[in-house]
Amino acid sequence: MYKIKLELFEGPLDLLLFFIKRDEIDIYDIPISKITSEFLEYVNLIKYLDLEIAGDFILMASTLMHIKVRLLLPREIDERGEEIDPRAELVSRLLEYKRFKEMSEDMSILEANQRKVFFRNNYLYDPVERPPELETLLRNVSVYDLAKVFKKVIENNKPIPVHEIKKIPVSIEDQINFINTRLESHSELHFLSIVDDIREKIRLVVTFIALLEMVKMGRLGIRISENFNDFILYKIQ
Amino acid sequence: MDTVYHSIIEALIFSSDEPIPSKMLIDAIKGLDGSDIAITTEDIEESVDSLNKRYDSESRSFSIVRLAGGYVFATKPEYAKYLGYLATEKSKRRLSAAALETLAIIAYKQPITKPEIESIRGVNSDSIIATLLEKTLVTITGRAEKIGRPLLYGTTDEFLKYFGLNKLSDLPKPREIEEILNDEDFIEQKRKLLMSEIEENIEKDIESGAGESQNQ
Amino acid sequence: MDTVYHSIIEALIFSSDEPIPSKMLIDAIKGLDGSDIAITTEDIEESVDSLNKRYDSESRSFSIVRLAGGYVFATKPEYAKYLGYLATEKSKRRLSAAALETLAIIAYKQPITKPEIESIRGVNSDSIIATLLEKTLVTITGRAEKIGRPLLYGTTDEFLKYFGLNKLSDLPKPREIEEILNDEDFIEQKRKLLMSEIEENIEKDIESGAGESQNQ
Repeated sequence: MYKIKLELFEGPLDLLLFFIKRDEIDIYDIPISKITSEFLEYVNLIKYLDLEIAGDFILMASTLMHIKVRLLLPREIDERGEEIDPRAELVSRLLEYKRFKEMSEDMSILEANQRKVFFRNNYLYDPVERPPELETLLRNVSVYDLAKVFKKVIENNKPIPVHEIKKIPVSIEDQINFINTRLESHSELHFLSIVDDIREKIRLVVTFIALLEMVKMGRLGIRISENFNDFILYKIQ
Repeated sequence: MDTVYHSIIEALIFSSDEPIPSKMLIDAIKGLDGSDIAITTEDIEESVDSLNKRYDSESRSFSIVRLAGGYVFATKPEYAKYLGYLATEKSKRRLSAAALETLAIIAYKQPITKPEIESIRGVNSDSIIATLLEKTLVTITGRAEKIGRPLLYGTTDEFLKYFGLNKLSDLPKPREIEEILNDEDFIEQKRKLLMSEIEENIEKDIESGAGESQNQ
Repeated sequence: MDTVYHSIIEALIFSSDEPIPSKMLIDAIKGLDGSDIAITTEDIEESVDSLNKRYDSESRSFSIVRLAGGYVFATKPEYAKYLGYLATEKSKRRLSAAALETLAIIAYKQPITKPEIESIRGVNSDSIIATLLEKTLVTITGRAEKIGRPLLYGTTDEFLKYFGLNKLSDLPKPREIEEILNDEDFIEQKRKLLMSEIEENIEKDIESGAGESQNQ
């Protein structure tokens, strides 16, 4: 019976507001002694019934007892020489909490209202895919751009010193196959990602020539990649 | 603006799964028909008004509403009982009082930290905040510039949609503390006022025995 | 069948999760208005036909179509190009789940190389990293001092701005997220600990008959 009743309270502040409303107490003149003993009765119950919020109730119980003690002592004075009511802080907390509790009741009405509203769920339409147009994709891409990107890649590879002289077996044919293999798993590839792992200058040059060859054969398209000094390769079916 | 755009605007709003802002509608039209087309936010507004008038006169069961900063099609409240009948159990669940209370604090005080929320509520709010995050009604918006740099919380567009609001300032304002003190009866009055303003339809529903499905 | 059911059928098809079969429409109406209401599959069909006629004569941009044994709203094909435009624009704008995942890895692990990102995600991430670079959410921050000198990736100022962060250390710590979200045990333990502490104090208070100022 008590448990059901207790679950109606969101927390210690809520319970205190309940006492205040029930007993028509002036919130600025809370009879701390009376309210504390009643509060403690609830806390004793809550300790066994609902562990989740018990800690917060116990904390409030100790706050109440602390206020009770301070009320028995001579009043403290603030900097303006006015007596400090030991209950003042609790009162302002109660009022602040009350504001939001009221607001949550307004929101509950909004919620109920909005729950009567349903939105369109599933529906059908035929999306028109916009095919990429080469003119658009290659606009502002010139051989100069290609060369510039390429030069940048070469320069970025400079710092690796090569001490050994060895013959590097590489042909345009090989690199066309290499690019084709890479394009099998991706519909689009960044140029930099293709050449990223290539360390030898000669292989880079051959790869670049292979790439130009593929564009010439109409097997590869190129478009510029925005905000980045790179370009994108894509297969032409 | 050419009235042909009424239908295009209608189709665009209809197709969008989320409330669609005016700007996106304008972008789509200009993107396809040319950026020189003169179409403004006011044109969109007029267009939506004129569409809604047509729906009313044709007694459509839905209309276009302004929500979370955009336009979206929504059913009229009087059909709620039929639609609620088919809705899933999960969607029928309402927010708990604790969740509403916490949302009210976050909505009004955002950005706000967890300790601040807890000091207003007077109770530990870990699990409530976790629930609200999971429901995407609130989100983490940054960190406070204070000791411990606690996370800050704020509300989302989903929050606006859930409460049927177009923007945050449409929320009811909490009363000032002075006002609460001066007028204890005011709460009741305000509730009645709010009820009669926005709940007319709902009351009708309740009278006719509907709107009970939420308690199932 | 009463023509009032036209609107109800319209609202039900409009808000259904899936193409809704006649049987479900009939169930919802009978479930609420009584099983003695005479309403058949043919009535539903007629109702849908009559609704579609109204949509045509009013030049609505949508109509109801039959699909997979149910009814569903569809926008008319002539608006497809606008909707396609919007869909394309939207997908351009919105980060995919894969992109978000990659972005998160880069944000938390930066500076990080592509092979490291790929070993975390378990999939090739070339195109996703390219997308993030294009959207200027990540950038190349240098090269790792290891074999092959792979590029290092990190987040940009744009990234911070987008997520409302002042600096990188403002990112929620994975531990914090765990704490907020599903670590129920952790919360429970913490609470028990707090409880016993507070209880001890209170007992002391009660014994001594006066609360020392632990709360101030």
